Amino acid sequence: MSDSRPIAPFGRRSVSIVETRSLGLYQVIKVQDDAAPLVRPGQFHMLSTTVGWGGETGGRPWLGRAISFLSTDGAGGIEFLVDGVGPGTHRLSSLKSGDQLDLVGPLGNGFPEVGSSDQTKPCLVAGGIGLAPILALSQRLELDGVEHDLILGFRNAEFAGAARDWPNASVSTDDGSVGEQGTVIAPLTRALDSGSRTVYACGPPLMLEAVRALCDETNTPAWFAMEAPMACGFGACFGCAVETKDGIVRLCVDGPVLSGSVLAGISSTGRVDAQ
Amino acid sequence: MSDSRPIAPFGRRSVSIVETRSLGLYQVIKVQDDAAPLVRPGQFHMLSTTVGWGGETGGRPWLGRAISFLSTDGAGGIEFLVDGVGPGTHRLSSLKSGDQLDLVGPLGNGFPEVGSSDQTKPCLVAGGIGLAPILALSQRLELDGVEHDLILGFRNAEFAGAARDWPNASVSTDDGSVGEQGTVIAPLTRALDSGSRTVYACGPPLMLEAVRALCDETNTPAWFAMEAPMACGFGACFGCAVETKDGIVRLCVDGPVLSGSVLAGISSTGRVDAQ
Amino acid sequence: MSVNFCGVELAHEVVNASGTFDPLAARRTFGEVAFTDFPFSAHVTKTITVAARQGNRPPRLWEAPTSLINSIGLPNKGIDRWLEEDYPELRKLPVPLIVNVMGFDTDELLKLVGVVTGLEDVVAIELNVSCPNVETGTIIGSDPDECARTVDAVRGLTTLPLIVKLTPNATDPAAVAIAASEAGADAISMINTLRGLALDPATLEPWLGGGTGGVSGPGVRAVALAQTASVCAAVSIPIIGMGGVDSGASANEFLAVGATLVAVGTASFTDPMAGSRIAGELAGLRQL
Amino acid sequence: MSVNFCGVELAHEVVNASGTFDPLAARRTFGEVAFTDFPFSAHVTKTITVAARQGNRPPRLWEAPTSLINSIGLPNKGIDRWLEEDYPELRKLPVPLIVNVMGFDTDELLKLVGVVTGLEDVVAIELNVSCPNVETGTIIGSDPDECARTVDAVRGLTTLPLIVKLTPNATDPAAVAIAASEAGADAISMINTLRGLALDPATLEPWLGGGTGGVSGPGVRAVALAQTASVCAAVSIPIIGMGGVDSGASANEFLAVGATLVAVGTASFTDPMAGSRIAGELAGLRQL
Ligand SMILES: Cc1cc2nc3c(=O)[nH]c(=O)nc-3n(C[C@H](O)[C@H](O)[C@H](O)COP(=O)(O)OP(=O)(O)OC[C@H]3O[C@@H](n4cnc5c(N)ncnc54)[C@H](O)[C@@H]3O)c2cc1C
Ligand SMILES: Cc1cc2nc3c(=O)[nH]c(=O)nc-3n(C[C@H](O)[C@H](O)[C@H](O)COP(=O)(O)OP(=O)(O)OC[C@H]3O[C@@H](n4cnc5c(N)ncnc54)[C@H](O)[C@@H]3O)c2cc1C
Ligand SMILES: Cc1cc2nc3c(=O)[nH]c(=O)nc-3n(C[C@H](O)[C@H](O)[C@H](O)COP(=O)(O)O)c2cc1C
Ligand SMILES: Cc1cc2nc3c(=O)[nH]c(=O)nc-3n(C[C@H](O)[C@H](O)[C@H](O)COP(=O)(O)O)c2cc1C
Ligand code: FES
Ligand code: FES
Repeated sequence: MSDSRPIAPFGRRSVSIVETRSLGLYQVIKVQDDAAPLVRPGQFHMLSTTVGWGGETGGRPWLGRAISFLSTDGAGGIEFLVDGVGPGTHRLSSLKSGDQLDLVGPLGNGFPEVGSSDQTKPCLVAGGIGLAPILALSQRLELDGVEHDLILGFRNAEFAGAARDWPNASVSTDDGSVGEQGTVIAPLTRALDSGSRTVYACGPPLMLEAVRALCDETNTPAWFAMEAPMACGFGACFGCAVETKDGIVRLCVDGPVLSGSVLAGISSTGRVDAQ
Repeated sequence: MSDSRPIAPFGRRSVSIVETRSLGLYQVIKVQDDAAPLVRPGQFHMLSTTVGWGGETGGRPWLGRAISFLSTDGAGGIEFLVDGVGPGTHRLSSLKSGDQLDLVGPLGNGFPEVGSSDQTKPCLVAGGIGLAPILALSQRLELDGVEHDLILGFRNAEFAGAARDWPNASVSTDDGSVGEQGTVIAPLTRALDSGSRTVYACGPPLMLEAVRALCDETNTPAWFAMEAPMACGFGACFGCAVETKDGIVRLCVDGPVLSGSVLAGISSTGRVDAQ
Repeated sequence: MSVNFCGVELAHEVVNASGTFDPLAARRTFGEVAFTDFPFSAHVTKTITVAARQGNRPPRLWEAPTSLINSIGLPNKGIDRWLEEDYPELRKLPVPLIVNVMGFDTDELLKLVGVVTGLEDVVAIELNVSCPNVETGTIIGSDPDECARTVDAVRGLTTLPLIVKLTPNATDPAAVAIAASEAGADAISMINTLRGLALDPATLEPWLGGGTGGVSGPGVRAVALAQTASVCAAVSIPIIGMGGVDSGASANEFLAVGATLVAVGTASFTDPMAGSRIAGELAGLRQL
Repeated sequence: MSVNFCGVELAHEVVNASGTFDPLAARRTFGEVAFTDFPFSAHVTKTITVAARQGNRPPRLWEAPTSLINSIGLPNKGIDRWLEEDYPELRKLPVPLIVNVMGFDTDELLKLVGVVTGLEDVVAIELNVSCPNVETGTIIGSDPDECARTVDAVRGLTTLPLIVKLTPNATDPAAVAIAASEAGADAISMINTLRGLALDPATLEPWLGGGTGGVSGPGVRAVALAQTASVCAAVSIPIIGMGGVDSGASANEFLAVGATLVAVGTASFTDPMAGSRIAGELAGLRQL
C-alpha cells in the first residue's frame, strides 16, 4: 500500500483550546497542537475533554468522538467544527478557551491530493456538518490557487449561518429561507452540466447517496468523506465497518474518504442522522 | 418509635451554591435551600453535583456523598464543610457560587436535643472533619444560651486553620504546631475531671474509640456521630451497617448519632480513614 | 397507563426491586408522604427468610464505574417478626404488596409460602432463588432442574401468582426460565445482581465483608437487557425486567424487549422518588 | 519487571487483548514507532479462523455507561492469507506473538493449531472457545466437558503453551477452567466480553448488526475480577486476567487475585499507548 497520509504522533496528547466561536448553529473550537502541524483535508481526530468526559449523565460520553478538522494554519493551529447532537458533541461544544482537549490524530486517509494541473475542476459539495472537511479542502485549494466550485446545503437559515464567511459558495436550503430552495442536487447538476468535474462530498447519508447516484450516472469521478460509529479511529476495533464493492472496509483507516467507484450505495452506516 | 427528627422533603432537589470559602484545608459551601429550613445538628444530606457527577474519571463519583451540615441560618441558608479525600469530595470542593447541587435530606437522627436545664454540661469533641456536626451543635447551643466545652483536635497547623473562627475552643494538634500537643484526650480528661459532662463527639474512628473508652470508664454519657459507607442515606440499601450491642443497625436511619451505651467499640466501619 | 400483571391491575409499570426500598425507613425520613406518594405501583418487599438474619459483616458497599457492588447478605427480621411488626404497617401503603421470600431448604420455603399466601393485600409471591441448594451446592436459580423442583414444591400451596427471580450468573437464563414456567411459575423477574469483586485499594484484599458482592446499576443494564430479551423470547409468562433502569427511556427498553413490568433498584438510592420520575417519563414517552 | 509466562520471558505483565490492537493498521496511522515502541510485552493476534470472514453487518458498536458493546463478528482474512500477508509483518514486532485461533469444528481447530505451531516467533496459542459447538449447540467455553474435549483434541499437536480463553457468560467459569487445565491447557485467559444488548433509541429494535453484542471496558471490571479470582483459586496454571483494565491500579488488582499477566483491550481505543502507560504505572506501584 503506497500510503502517503500524514502520520499521527503515537498515543493521545493534551492540547489547549485557544479560541471558540459559534458558526451558524455549530461551534468552532480552535486548538494549538504543536505535535502535529501536518493534516490533510478529510482527516479527523478522536477528541475527548480532559475534564468532564466519562459521564455527565450515566457514564457517557466515554469513548473519543471522531471530528474532522475545519481549518489549519499550518503551524499547529487547528479548528474543529462541532454539531451538538449528543452527549459527546454537546460537551465539546461547551468548551471554553483555556480548557484542555485530549486528542489522537490526524487519522484516516483524507481527500486525495488535488494538483493545480488537474484537468477536471474540483466540485466541493457539503451538507450540514459535512461542511468541515469540505471547507478544509476548499481552504487548501485556495492556498494552492486551484479554482473550484463550492456547493453548500443546509436545512434552514439558522444552519446556513455557517456559510457566512464563504460568500462565493452556492448555498441552498431545504426551506428556501437562504439561497436557492432545495437540495444540493440542482446546483451540482448545473455544475456537472457546465464541464468536467471531480466531486468531493461530505454530508448526511441521504445527500451523499443522491450525489453518488448522480455522479455514477454522469460518469463523474467522486470522493466521499463518510461517517460510521468509531471506537478507536486507528484500525484497532473493526467497528467502523462499511460495505463496499470490494467487501467490508474499516472506515477509519481505509477511509473516511472513499472513492465513488467502490461504493454500490450509501446507506446510513450506523449513525442515526441527527439533521 | 417516638421519632421527632426533622423530616426531609421526599425526593431529590436542586439548590444553588450561594457562597464558597476555604476553612483550613477544608472547603465550605453554602447553599440556599428553601425547601428544608429545619435541620438538627448531626443530621446530614446526600450531595451530588448537577453537572460533573457520574464520572470525571471512569464513572465515579456516581452515588451521592453523605455530608453533615456545618451551620444553618434557620432560613434555608445551610453550610457544608468538605474534606477532599476522593472523587466525590474533590468535586464538591471545586464548586463555585452559582453552581447547582442536588441534595436529599436532612437525613438521620441528629444529636439529641440538649435542654438549657440539663444538669450536666455538654462537652463537644471533634477531630478533623468531624468538626462539621460538632460546630453545628455548638452554634445551636450558643443560640440557646447553653454553656459548653468545645475541644478540637487536628493533625497540624494547616488543618487547625479550620478552628480560626472559634477562639474559645481548646485546640490540640498531633504535632503541637497549634495549641496543645497531642490528641483531644488530654483536654477531654481535664473537662471530665472538672465536673459532670455529657459528651458529643465526632471524628476519625481511632479518636472516637479513645473517647468512647474514656467515657465508658468514667461513666460519662456520650453521643457519637459516626460514619459508614452509604449508598442511599434513608434506609433503603442496608449498606451502612454498624455493629452495636443490640445487633447491626443502619447508621443512616438509626444514626448517624449513636449512644455510647450501645457501642461495644468503634472500629473503622468500612471507610478507609483519609486523615 | 394502568397495566395488568398476572391478573392484578397496577397503576403503572414501575415497581421497586426487592431490597432497594424500605417504606418504613423512608417514612421515618420523609414522613407520611413516602406512603401517600409511594413511587411504585406495587411494593416488593426485601427478601424475607424464616430465621432472622443480621446480614453480612460491614463494609457492604463499593462504588464501581456507574454501578454499585453490595454484599448486604439478606438482613431481615425473619418471617415471624415481619408478620408482627412490618406487615401491618406495609398494608397501609396505597399499593399492593409482592412478598419476596427465600428458603434455604424446601421446608423453609414451604413455611414461607404457606404463611404469605393467606395475607390480605399480598398479590404475588416472589421466590428469590439465588440461594444455594444446601444438598447439592448448586445455586438453584442457575440450574433449570433445581429451579423447576423448587417451583414444583410450592406450587400447590398457593393460588397467588408465583414470580421466580432469576440470577444473571448463569450460562443460560432462558433455560432456567423455561423450566420455571413449565413447573408452574406465573412470572419471571430478572436480573438479580451480577457477581463482582472489589478490592481494598490499600491492602488489595477483598473489600466487602462478604468477599464478593453483587453488581447493580446502569453498568449492568446492557447485560440485563440481553438476558431479559432472551427470556421474553423463550417463555410466554410475564416478565419483570430490571437492572440499571434509571430513566423512562431505559425502562422503555425493557418493555420493548417484552417485559410487562420494570423494577427500579439502585436508582432509588440517588433519588428516593426515582420510581415516580421514571413512571412519569415512561408515560411521557407514550405520548410522543 | 520481566515476567515468566509458561516459560517465556516477557518484558512486563501487560499484553493486548485479542482483537483490540492491530499493529499493521496502527503502523499505517502512527508510522514505524507503533512497531518500535509497541505498547505490549507480547502481541496477541485477533482471532484467526480457517476461512476468511467479513464479520457482522454494521452497525457494530454501541457506547454504554463506561463500557463498549461490540458485535464485530471475528472478521479476518482466514489463516492462509494471514500467513502470507500479516504474519511476515507481525514478526517484525519487537515482542513475541501469541496467536488466537477459533475453529467452528474440531477439524478446523486441528488445522489451525497444526499450522500455527510451526511458526517462528510464535510463543503460545490462544484458543477462543466462545464459539458454539456445531453438533451440540453449547458454547464450548461455557461447558466443562466440551471445553476439555476441545483442549484434548489439539493438545497432542503442539508443544507450544495452549491458552484457553474463557467466556464470562457461564454459570461456573472455575469448573470450565479446571476441565481445561486437566485436559492439558497451559494457561487460561479471561474474560471475553459479557453478552449485552443495545437498542436503537429511535426504533427500539436491536441496534447492532449482530443482534446482541459483547460488553467490555471498566463497566465489566468487577465481574471480570470476581471470575478471575475464582479461577485463580481453582487452578494452578497461569492466568491472563482482563476486563476493563484502564490503569496500573486496575491491572494490579488482577495480579493481586493471582493473574500472571494482564491484557488490555478497550482502553487502547481511547489511548493507543494505553498498554505502555499501564505497564509504567504498574512498575511505579511496585516502587511504592
Ligand atoms: C470521520 C468522521 C468525521 C466526523 N467529523 C465531524 C465533525 O467535523 N463535526 C461534527 O460535529 N461531527 C463529526 N462527526 C460525527 C461525530 O463523530 C458524531 O456526531 C459524534 O460521535 C456523536 O457523538 P455524541 O456523543 O454527540 O452523540 P451520540 O451519537 O449519542 O454518541 C456517539 C456514539 O454513541 C452511539 N449512539 C448513541 N446514541 C446514538 C444514536 N441515537 N444514534 C447513533 N448512535 C448513537 C453510537 O455508537 C455513536 O457513535 C464525524 C464522524 C466521523 C466518523
Ligand atoms: C453521616 C456522615 C456524615 C459525613 N459528613 C461529612 C462532612 O461533613 N464533611 C466531609 O467532608 N465528609 C463527611 N463524611 C464523609 C464523606 O461522606 C466521605 O468522605 C465521602 O463519601 C468520600 O467520598 P469520595 O468520593 O470523596 O471518596 P471515596 O471514599 O473514594 O468514595 C466514597 C465511597 O466509595 C467507596 N470507596 C472508594 N475508595 C475507597 C477507599 N479508599 N476507602 C473507602 N471507601 C472507598 C466507599 O464505598 C466510599 O463510601 C460523612 C460521612 C457520613 C457517613
Ligand atoms: C443494596 C441491594 C440490596 C438488594 N437486596 C435484594 C434482596 O433482598 N432480594 C432480592 O431478590 N434482590 C435484592 N437486590 C437485587 C435487586 O432487587 C435488583 O435485582 C438488582 O439490584 C438490579 O436492579 P438495579 O440495577 O435497578 O439495582 C438488592 C440489590 C441491591 C443493590
Ligand atoms: C472490539 C473488540 C473486538 C474483540 N475481538 C476479539 C477477538 O477477535 N478474539 C477474542 O478472543 N476476543 C476479542 N475481544 C475480547 C477482548 O479480547 C477482551 O476479552 C474483552 O474486550 C475484555 O477486555 P477489555 O475490557 O479490556 O476490553 C474483542 C473485544 C472488543 C472490544
Ligand atoms: S474505529 Fe476502530 S477500527 Fe475503525
Ligand atoms: S445508606 Fe442505605 S441503608 Fe443506610
